[in-house]
Amino acid sequence: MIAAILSMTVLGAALGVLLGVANKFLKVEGNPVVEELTAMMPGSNCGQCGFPGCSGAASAIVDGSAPVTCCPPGGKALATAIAARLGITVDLSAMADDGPKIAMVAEELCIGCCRCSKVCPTDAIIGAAKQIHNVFREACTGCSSCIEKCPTEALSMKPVPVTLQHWVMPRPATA
Amino acid sequence: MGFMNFLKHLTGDDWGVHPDDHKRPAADQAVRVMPVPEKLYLPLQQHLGGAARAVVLVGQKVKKGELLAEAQGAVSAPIHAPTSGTIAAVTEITAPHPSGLTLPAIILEADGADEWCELQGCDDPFALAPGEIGKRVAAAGVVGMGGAAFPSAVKLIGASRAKVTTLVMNGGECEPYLSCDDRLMRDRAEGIVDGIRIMLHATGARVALVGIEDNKPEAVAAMRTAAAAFPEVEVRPVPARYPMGSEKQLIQVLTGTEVPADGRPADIGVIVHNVGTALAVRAAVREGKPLISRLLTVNGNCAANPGNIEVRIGTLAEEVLAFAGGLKGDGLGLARRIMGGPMMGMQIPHWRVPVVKGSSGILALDAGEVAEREPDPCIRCSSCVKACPVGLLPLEMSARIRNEAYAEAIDIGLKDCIACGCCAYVCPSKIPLVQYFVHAKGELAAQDRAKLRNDATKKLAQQRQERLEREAREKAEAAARRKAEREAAAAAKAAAEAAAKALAVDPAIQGENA
Amino acid sequence: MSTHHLGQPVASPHAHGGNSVGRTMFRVQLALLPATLYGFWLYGWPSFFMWLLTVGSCIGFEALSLKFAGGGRIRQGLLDGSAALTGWLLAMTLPPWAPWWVAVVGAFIAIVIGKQVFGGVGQNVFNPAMVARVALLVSFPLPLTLWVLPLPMNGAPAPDFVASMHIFLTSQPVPDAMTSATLLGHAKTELSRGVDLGHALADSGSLLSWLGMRPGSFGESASLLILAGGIFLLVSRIITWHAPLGVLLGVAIPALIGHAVDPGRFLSAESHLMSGALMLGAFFIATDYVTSPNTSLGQLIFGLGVGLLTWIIRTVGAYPEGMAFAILLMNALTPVIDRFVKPRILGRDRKGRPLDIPENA
Amino acid sequence: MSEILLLLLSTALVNNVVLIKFLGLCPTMGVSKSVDSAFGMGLATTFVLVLASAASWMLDNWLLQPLGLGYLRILAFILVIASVVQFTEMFVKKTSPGLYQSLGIYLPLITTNCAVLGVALLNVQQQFSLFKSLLYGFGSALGFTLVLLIFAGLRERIALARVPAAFAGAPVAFITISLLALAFMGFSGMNV
Repeated sequence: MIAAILSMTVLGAALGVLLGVANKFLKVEGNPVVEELTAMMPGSNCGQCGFPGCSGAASAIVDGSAPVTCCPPGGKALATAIAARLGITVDLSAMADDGPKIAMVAEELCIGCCRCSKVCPTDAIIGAAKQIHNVFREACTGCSSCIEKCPTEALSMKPVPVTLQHWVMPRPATA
Repeated sequence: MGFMNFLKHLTGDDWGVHPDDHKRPAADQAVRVMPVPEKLYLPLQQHLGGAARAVVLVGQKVKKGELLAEAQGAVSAPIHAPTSGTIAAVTEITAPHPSGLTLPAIILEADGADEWCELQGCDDPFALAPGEIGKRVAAAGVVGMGGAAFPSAVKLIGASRAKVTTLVMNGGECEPYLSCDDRLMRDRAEGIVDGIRIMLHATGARVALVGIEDNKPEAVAAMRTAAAAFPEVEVRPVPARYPMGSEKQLIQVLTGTEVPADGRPADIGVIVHNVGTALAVRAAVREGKPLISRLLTVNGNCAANPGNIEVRIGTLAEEVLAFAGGLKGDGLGLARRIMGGPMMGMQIPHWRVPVVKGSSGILALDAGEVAEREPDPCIRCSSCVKACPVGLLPLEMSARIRNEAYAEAIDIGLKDCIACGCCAYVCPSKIPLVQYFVHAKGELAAQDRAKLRNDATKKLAQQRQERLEREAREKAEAAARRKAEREAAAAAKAAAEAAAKALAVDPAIQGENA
Repeated sequence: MSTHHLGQPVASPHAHGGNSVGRTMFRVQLALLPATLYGFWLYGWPSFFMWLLTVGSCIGFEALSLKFAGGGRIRQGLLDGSAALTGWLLAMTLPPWAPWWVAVVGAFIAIVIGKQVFGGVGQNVFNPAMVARVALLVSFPLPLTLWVLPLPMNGAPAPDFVASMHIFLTSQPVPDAMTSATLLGHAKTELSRGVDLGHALADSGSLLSWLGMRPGSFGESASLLILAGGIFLLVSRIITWHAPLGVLLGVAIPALIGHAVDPGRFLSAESHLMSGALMLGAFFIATDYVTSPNTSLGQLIFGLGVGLLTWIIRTVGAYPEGMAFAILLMNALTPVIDRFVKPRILGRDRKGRPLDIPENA
Repeated sequence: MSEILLLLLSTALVNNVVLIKFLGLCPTMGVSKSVDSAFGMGLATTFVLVLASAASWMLDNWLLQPLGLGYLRILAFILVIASVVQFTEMFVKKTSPGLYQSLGIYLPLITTNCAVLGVALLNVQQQFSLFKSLLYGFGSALGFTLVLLIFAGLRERIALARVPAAFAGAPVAFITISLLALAFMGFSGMNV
């Protein structure tokens, strides 16, 4: 009995010391993946994901508390890219992605209050005070932060119109 | 399906397919010239690269050959008036494209006079500097007439810079149904050979190899006769096999060298032009005529009177068909409208789309020719693997694209696909393989655009952040400055007061000084 | 002008070569026909019932599965002829007088477990007929190794229609006098008893026996007719030579070497080639599109693997006939082969890197 | 030399640890979705199996048996195996973060991989020498890796197939591996 307890204790202690030593030599610092993901995110810190900025979302994705599909402006493209980087499979069918959208101003409703342009993370809304605002298409990320700020509901999200250059051949119906 | 083909099948050297070519009787009919229609619809983008920019105003009168839109950017081509008349509008029209979307175009109302503007020809093109030929070809708006419509001058100038040695002339015309190149080679062989010699001069290439599929013996004979006097122009029959007319395949068959992936033919000292382009180059250089008309094939089981027709650029397909004899049974039984060949051509939504510089055919196909059928599941027969002229695995690629695994599809070669259609042609399950690939390429391009946009907006967001910080800083600085100023002012005031007081206290000194 | 609705846009090509799944399956069945008819003559009505029920229940199970799977593709699914072909191939590998339940259970394993569970035609990873054959052999070794002698050989009068029905439905034991071991089975038994093969097989190897005058599965004993069918498939371009040649070489080379070293222990190459469904396996099973590699080189490797494994299992394993096991093992390796053997992409080297631009250009 | 080869073949194929002995089914089902991670898992398991075979042999022959503590065998082996796995985990995390990510929970689970404990116990049972138990461990690991690779290849293909909803995922994977086991029965009875 004593021999058994003793030998197991000694064995356990010896292995523990060995592992401790190994841990010293094989320690890994920090998590480089989070930084890599942050670089992939839109970077506008729009906050639609519910995390404090893009780096917050990145670390949430890495530690598993957020799905890779949590970034609406990034859309399906970002979700697949992140999934590929993390080596996981992702079910994209659950992700509502009806193409990219951008904000548009209904000119007859705009009162030029400038509330929208203050929250826009990419300065995509132009127009001085008391003048009708406009959305600079190329800069809008479609984060829809501005929508709720508008007092007259002049802002709305509209799908980006399809042009000949941007048209994509539809996927064949599966047999 | 001869014995040699069977041997090739045994050894596995059997890329491509041998479709029923349907070229005759259309190829044997004499060319018909279509009169100028009342209205011409000229899209501003008829070529690869940047769209041209209109330089005419609505209501402006133009003469035949006058510049309507100028090239924009490094890879672009100008557009000229195919006849004399009045600019009716600059607006959006339906594009010759499967999407049915619109594109900007100039609408020209013909006046019926068909009067040329002043042309600047050249009697001895070989006295011109190679660069000058390139300039003239560019000014004439010549693009590749085979279908891809790449601006020819860009290729010519690039070739003389890259020091190419061989000019490969593509007379393959491997697409079934089409015979316009065949017809050009039979009827205008001398002009083509002259054009080839001009192109040799422009590029600095030493030899021109004219590859013609051996199912066009009349064209081979005519070209041989025309080229007999010029040893640098060599006519070489090649086996009839689709896609022999594809750039990389033709180069490999004629020169025995492979174009590296991601590279251009110029990298291995070769440049490829279509035989029709040679004629356009000749007209541009010798006569100064811009590209305003082309030969195209009207064919298909639904076409009442198939044949080759010379039409002005901008004519509606509807009018071309009507001139050619219309559709059998007034279009009854028509299954698909095609612009180009059946293997790589584009489905068009209706006939009211214009002929553009790269249109090589208008096909009205019936249900039997299209063979539309519900696809069956893939049985992995690997017919597509054997048929693929590039050496891809179409069945694996399509399975991955079906599951939206685009990255994996790229890993196994999606980007090397030339969309020639051999795989879908041989597929016993009739899976629309090419559509999978085209879809995936479009999806990937969209993703790339999204990424670019993402990067751009990230920069914008950063700039905003910096701006906000700067503003805050400036505000703080301004506040600090104001505070300092206030303090300084207060201090100065205090000092002044103190001084005044001192002055008042000590007038004696003042008096002493005075 | 016609303005009818075109629906969704479609990509090129707007032409088709005309090949179809049904056409391919029909050609393969045509190639099987001579050996099958000959088999009917050899083994009489019971073999015909066995063949009919196997093919019929395969089609029945296919229809049932398609109905349960939904999607309304029952008609197309049956018309492509793949289920009938699976049943046909399975019947070819069963003992000619196999009772009715062997046919039905075999069809169930082949169609439901071997094929429909994976999603139907084209989706399975193992050859359904071989899955059924192996599962039957492992589960019911006795009825699966009961080889009746061909009727012209055993002297007894051929059973008439009613008697045949009786044999087929009641699975009565066949009299010993009418059965015999197959060549490979005989060799294995004799070897394990320590008898030299030279003595054990003194009377085999004639051309007549290659034509089917010997005990064996229903459709395989007439190796030469199967070979003829295989050549028909080759000429009509349904199959290529790579897989069959691989199988034949994979068996023949080790057999030749072994036989040369010790004829008493190792069977000769021609015995190996002409026995145990090897021809059937080489031309009809190893060439199965679905479960063999995509590329010609891959198919050659696949064939060599099948042949070599067959020889190994026959020579040192417990089973006298290794074809079915070898096919299943190589089926399992097919994805791995496909992963490593790919065609060279034009303009790239074998590893997928772009070719170098020549210096002198 | 031929004896070594035969022992390897016999442990890898004829008495395959997964398909014939049915050991280590958890990682076989869990880490066979892609060939790459299957290969990594195979390597990690090989590493652990060989190390554990050696360590457990030494433990058993030099400590437990001389002290008459044979009844502590399972306990002691688990301790050793757990330590080896811990070490492997640190090693993989350091050298290949990508592999570490894709192996996920299955890497620490090698600890409870019954194949590892099973092989260590079988070694003792058959009273192999140290060299032979190393070989036995290596051969088993080879067989494990082979099956994992083949199975992962098959599953990659099945992932692209139109498996009916009722069978998608684990059911079809179980059916596939059972058919694979059927195929491996062809090796049975080989007296190599």
